[in-house]
Amino acid sequence: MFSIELVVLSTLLAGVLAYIVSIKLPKLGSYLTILASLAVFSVLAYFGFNNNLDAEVNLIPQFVLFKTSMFGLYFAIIVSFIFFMVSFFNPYFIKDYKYPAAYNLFYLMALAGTIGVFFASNFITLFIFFEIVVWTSMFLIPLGKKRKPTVTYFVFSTVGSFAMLYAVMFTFSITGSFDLAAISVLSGKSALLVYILLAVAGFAKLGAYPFYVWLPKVLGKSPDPVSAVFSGGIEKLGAFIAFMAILRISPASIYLEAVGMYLQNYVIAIFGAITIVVGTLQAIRQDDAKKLLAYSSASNGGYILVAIAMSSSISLTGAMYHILAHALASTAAFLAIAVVHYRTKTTKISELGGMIHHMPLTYMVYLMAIISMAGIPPMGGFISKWLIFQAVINKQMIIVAVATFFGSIGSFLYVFRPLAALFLGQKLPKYKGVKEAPFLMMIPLIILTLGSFYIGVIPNQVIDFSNKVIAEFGFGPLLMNEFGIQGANGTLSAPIIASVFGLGVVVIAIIFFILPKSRKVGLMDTYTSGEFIYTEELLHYSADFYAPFERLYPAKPLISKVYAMIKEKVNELGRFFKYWFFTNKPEVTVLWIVLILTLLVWGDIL
Amino acid sequence: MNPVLLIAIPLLFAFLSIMNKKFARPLLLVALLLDVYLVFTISKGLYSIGGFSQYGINLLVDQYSLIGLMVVNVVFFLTVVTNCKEVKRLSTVLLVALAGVNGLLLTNDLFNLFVFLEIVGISAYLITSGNKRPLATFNYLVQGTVGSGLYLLGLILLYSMTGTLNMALILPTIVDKAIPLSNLALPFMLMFIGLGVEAKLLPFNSWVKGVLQNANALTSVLIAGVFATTIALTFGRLLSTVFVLGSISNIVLVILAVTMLAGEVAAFASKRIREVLLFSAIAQSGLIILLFANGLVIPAIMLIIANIVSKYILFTITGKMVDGTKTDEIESLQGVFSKNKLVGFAFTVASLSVIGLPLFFGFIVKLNILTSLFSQYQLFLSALILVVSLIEGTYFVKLLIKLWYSVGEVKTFKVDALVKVVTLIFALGLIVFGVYTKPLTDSLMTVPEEMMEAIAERGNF
Amino acid sequence: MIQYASIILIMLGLYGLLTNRNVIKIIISLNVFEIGLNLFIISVGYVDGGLAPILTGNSTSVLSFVDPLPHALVLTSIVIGVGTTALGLAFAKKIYAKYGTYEIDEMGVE
Amino acid sequence: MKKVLSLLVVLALGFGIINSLNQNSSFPKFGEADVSDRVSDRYINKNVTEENEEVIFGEDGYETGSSNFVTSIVANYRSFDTLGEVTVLFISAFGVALLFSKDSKRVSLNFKPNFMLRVGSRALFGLIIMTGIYISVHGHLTPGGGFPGGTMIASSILLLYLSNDSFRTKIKGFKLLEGFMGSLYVLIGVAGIYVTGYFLENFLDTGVVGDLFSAGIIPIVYVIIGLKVGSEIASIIDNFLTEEVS
Amino acid sequence: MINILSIVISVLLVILAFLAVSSKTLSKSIVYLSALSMLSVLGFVVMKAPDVAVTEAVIGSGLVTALFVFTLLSSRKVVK
Repeated sequence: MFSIELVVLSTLLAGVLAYIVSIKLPKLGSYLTILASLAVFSVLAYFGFNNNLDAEVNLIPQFVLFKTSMFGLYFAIIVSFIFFMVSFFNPYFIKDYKYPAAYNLFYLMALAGTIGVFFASNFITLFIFFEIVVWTSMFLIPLGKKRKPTVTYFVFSTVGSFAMLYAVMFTFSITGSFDLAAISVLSGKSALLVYILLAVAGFAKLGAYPFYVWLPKVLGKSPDPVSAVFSGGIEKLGAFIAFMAILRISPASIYLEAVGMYLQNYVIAIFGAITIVVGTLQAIRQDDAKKLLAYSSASNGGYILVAIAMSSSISLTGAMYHILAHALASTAAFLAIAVVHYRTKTTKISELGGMIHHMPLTYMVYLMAIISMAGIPPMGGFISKWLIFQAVINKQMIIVAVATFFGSIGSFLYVFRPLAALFLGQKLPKYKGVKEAPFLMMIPLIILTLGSFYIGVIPNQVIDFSNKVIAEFGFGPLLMNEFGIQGANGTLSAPIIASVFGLGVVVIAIIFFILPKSRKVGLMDTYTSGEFIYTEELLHYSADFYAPFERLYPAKPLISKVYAMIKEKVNELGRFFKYWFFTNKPEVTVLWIVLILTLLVWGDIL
Repeated sequence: MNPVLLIAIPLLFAFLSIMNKKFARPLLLVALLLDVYLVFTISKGLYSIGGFSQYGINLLVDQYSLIGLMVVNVVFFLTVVTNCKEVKRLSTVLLVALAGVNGLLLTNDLFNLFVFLEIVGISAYLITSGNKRPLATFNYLVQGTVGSGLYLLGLILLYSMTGTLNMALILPTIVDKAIPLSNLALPFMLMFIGLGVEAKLLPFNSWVKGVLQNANALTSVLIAGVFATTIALTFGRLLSTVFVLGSISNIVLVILAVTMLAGEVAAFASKRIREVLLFSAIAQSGLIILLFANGLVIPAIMLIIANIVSKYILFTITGKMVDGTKTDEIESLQGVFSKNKLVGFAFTVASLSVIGLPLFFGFIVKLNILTSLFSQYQLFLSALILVVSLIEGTYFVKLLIKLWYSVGEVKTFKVDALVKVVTLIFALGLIVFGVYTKPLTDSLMTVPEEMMEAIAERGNF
Repeated sequence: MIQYASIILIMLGLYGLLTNRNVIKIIISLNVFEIGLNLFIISVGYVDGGLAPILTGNSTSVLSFVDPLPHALVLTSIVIGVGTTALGLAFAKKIYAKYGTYEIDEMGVE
Repeated sequence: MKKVLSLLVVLALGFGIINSLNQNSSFPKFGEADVSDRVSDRYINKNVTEENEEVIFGEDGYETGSSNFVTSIVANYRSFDTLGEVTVLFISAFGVALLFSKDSKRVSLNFKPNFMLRVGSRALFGLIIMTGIYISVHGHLTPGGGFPGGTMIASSILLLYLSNDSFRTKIKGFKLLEGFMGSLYVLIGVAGIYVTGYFLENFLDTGVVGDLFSAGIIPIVYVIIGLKVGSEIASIIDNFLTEEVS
Repeated sequence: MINILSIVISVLLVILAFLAVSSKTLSKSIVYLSALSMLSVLGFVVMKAPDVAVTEAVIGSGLVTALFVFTLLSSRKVVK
């Protein structure tokens, strides 16, 4: 037996310890983060799989209560794994940070917070840990290039968490209970309100439309390990909340016969679809590889939402699967970019090229990651997308189906771009001395890729697990035999697909290696327009692949104009108040006193 | 011990202090120490001045005033100790102010309250006169005088209707004489406005900006921390045991809600650190009074405690910072904490607590406020509070990030070891209370009951 | 009648505060406000045909006195008024020393 | 325009208040105050703890022996208010002194004190100061009391001030008096705690109503107040007659 | 008799107050204020408040006026 409380507390303590150590020895402190997150992951995985986690709370006072559930465990294992994987990068990045000690502290605190969220038994606990994650992870952001995303992140996260708080308190005022199950009791309009508020909370955290603008800012500008953690780990809190909101609350509303689901779920699905489309479109346009991945994270969040909204066994399994697959793949992608960034100090697509010659392993990792994100076998992303497509087609939701397919195709377009621009293409002279990733960085890269590959070939264990999870929400298990998953319109046999795919790869490799090879030529060993080339200029066009798209729509999302406007309005209001009330003139006060009193004494007559 | 000593000792020392200027500051420190000691030794009860039971002036010591006295005296003491240099010739004023503050918290008589209000007010004018902005202080004086005049007017109307000035007797008399609520609207509104001027409520607070935007650490902590807390507690007692808001509750609620919103929004639009803090203080006091007006005494007291502690930290550090760097533009203060990490830590903790993030005391307070509001089914108010605290969080986070991370040159400032220690202890206190609040909540449990007891017993002995 | 006049006095004091932009005039307005207030307080305790609240050899009935409590309150209020007036004038002198004028509009923005 | 508008608003408020007070059934009409219903009834009868009884001039054994009810309230029933009030004046005087910086000199008046002024003012000084002290001492018997008395004392000093340029230095001595009197007031109050258990309790014999030596500590308190107020106001005046050297 | 007196006092009070508040020159305002204060003493006497009347006469009317005058005096000096 191992108690959750102990996990959370010892992670916090480890954070403090890492802080103290890193005041003098930042690097040692960052090794501590590796150890601590390893410990958290292994404890959760070991005891969790054996159903041996203890939810009792003795040390943390007051209203903090934990419980074990498959649902929480699933998330906790994934997120702690991501934290563990990313922590390998900390020793390399720690020296760039202004406050290395604080980084180590907040890294582990954020981990503890996420664990707390997933095992929370009542909403207060959930909210406390949710907010802890918000503010600790918030302080990780400004350690990167820019300070401003911190505020953006805070605003959007807080909109989400306050929406949740309001929902929680509202539920409390009606049912008198903070228990997670209490929301199921609600009915009618109050249920709808709580549903909407919780959905907003989930949306905000997941970075779904219209709250997705924080993702590119934060993921694009934070330190690389932090981006990875956000994309693979912390963002998943939103999915967690969305799961609960959508599946546990049943506000009575219009049942849409055509798609076989309730109106509010349909709206969520539509929002998910919009997220997919917008995220994809924006991702295509980005020049910065991290921003690109950030938009891709947003659009993947859209898939998860669509899947949850359809709430059937197959779609929920798809959602769960997608959470795992995306966490693995996007973390791997972010970490691969982080390696490039670490070695070359830039993530701009237009400034890079030919990295495959310097870091082939990183290239492979990135390739596998994007294969998974694009949903191509034999990676995990393929299975999850297959499941989601199955569900969409089954529900006959035309718009959503179009969006999801569009997203899938779009993701080919955008993930290919960094691949071509960063890793392939022309070798750039200024990166001559760039080496492959250091050993410690390779470990998580390889593990993540293998993991992604494994769940793409042998989905059974994951689906077993997710069946247990969806059983907690009252859905039947997804049928599955040794070789395949029983979908609505067919059976998916991942191992077979993988072997076919593997066969293909082998065949191509044989062709590639056996047939006469092309000759490698130097950069100057060519000519263009009848002229020889004497300068090493950039000759490949991967940076401007999608120039036509760029004329179609602006790189900045339209919705961010709305947010800028809101901010400006608040500022204006502030200036208005300052001008009219805080004037430092006594007559203003007197005037208001007179007016209010006049209103009072003549109030009956007027 | 007789609580009147809390007032008498500082007064005595104040009178003594003008005989010889050399002894003024030592006397101040001794008086503060004595008061802090006394606060922890006085026992609860109703104390008569002159022995005229309910017909004379009484001092009431219940859990409410006891908590207020403890908080205020301790913070007053620390403020003076940590700003010893700025005290200079103000020692006598501070002694009188101490007496006034204690008097406001203790008194159970409406007119006596007015007298102490004036004492505190005049001391406040003098304390703020140190900032070399006579016009701002003059405005404060004018508004303060009008405010207390209106309070007096309301009080005399109330007296003419009920025939008593004893706070414990007002409500019972109103009930006995069956005075209709509409008749009470005018006096209560007048008193509300009168106190509202001092409590920085919105349409009546145009003095705040002028007074606080150029204040040093001593002035700002005293005005925005100690005095504001005292006025809020006094206001709270009146709102919960004397006022019957009845027909004016709508006007009052609108005033308070607008105060809260306007304060936060104005802080959001401000570019100077002291302005940000002072507008935030306005909004906070609006929230505190709002809670009292809704009868939520316990959350209000918790908020007051959280507020005075964090205000102490924020204003002290800001004062020192502005002293050292000679600027209070946030843009030119960027990155100051990178050279003063301890102070920065305390400042950060205080602002996170004000925002209401978990692990800090402010979170517990916010949770309590919302729980109580929702149990009254105040959906709109709680939504407003959330919106407002979102705005608050935004500008505080912005401020924190700017103060921690520099662009270009970083200014430095020196802080005494004592200030560091005190702010750090307060910051740790915010964390400790944020994690383990039980002793505090336990001691607050009895407050509303005890407040009502005095009324039930009609000020009798 | 005096009661009504006192209320009007209070209002005129407020009117003065509203319209005057001269430091000294503001203090004068405050004084008008306070005089009105004091008159009002006394008027609240006035009893038609009542005696001044001093016990002399030839006073008999208890109820014939006017209410003495407001008198005591007004005494306090007058003295407090003097205190604030003195302080206000002191600030006025300070302002004068700094800006060379009593007119707030001529002082420019601070 | 602005003035007319504000006058209208203010008058509207004034008539509104008058109107609402007229409609207010609980608010007594002018001249119809019911004293028996108020706490002052107890003060008039000099009996707050026992049953109401009529007070008769020339008898003893009452709570306060002051024949002036206002004085009995100011210096006994609500003496705490008075202490506060003295403090307000004290702090104002101190504040005025604080605001005028140390390096200030006297305002030079436009005339030189001539012989008549000097002699006349000295003669008047005696008269006025006597009146002031008389008023203070007889505060419990006749109208007046410490505040007007003290102010008179201060104004007598003002006379000296006008007649004698070198008088200013002596005024510093009033600081001592002021501080001492203030302390005395508080100490009398504190003594009350130890004599009878209540702060500012009238612990002396209250004597016969109407006598000069009656009413316990009331005359003492009033004399203290008189002296204190006098010295405070003197110091305010002193400060106002100085100007900053610029 | 008392009624007529009080009416006269009231009317005068209001007029003087208005003059004090709205008169253009400072010295006139101060004189009006002083007169207002003296008149209010009459009002106090009419309302049977001798204590207050004495105090107001000495402090309100005398002292306050003196303070105003002193202030004006000292400020004239600087202007010169």
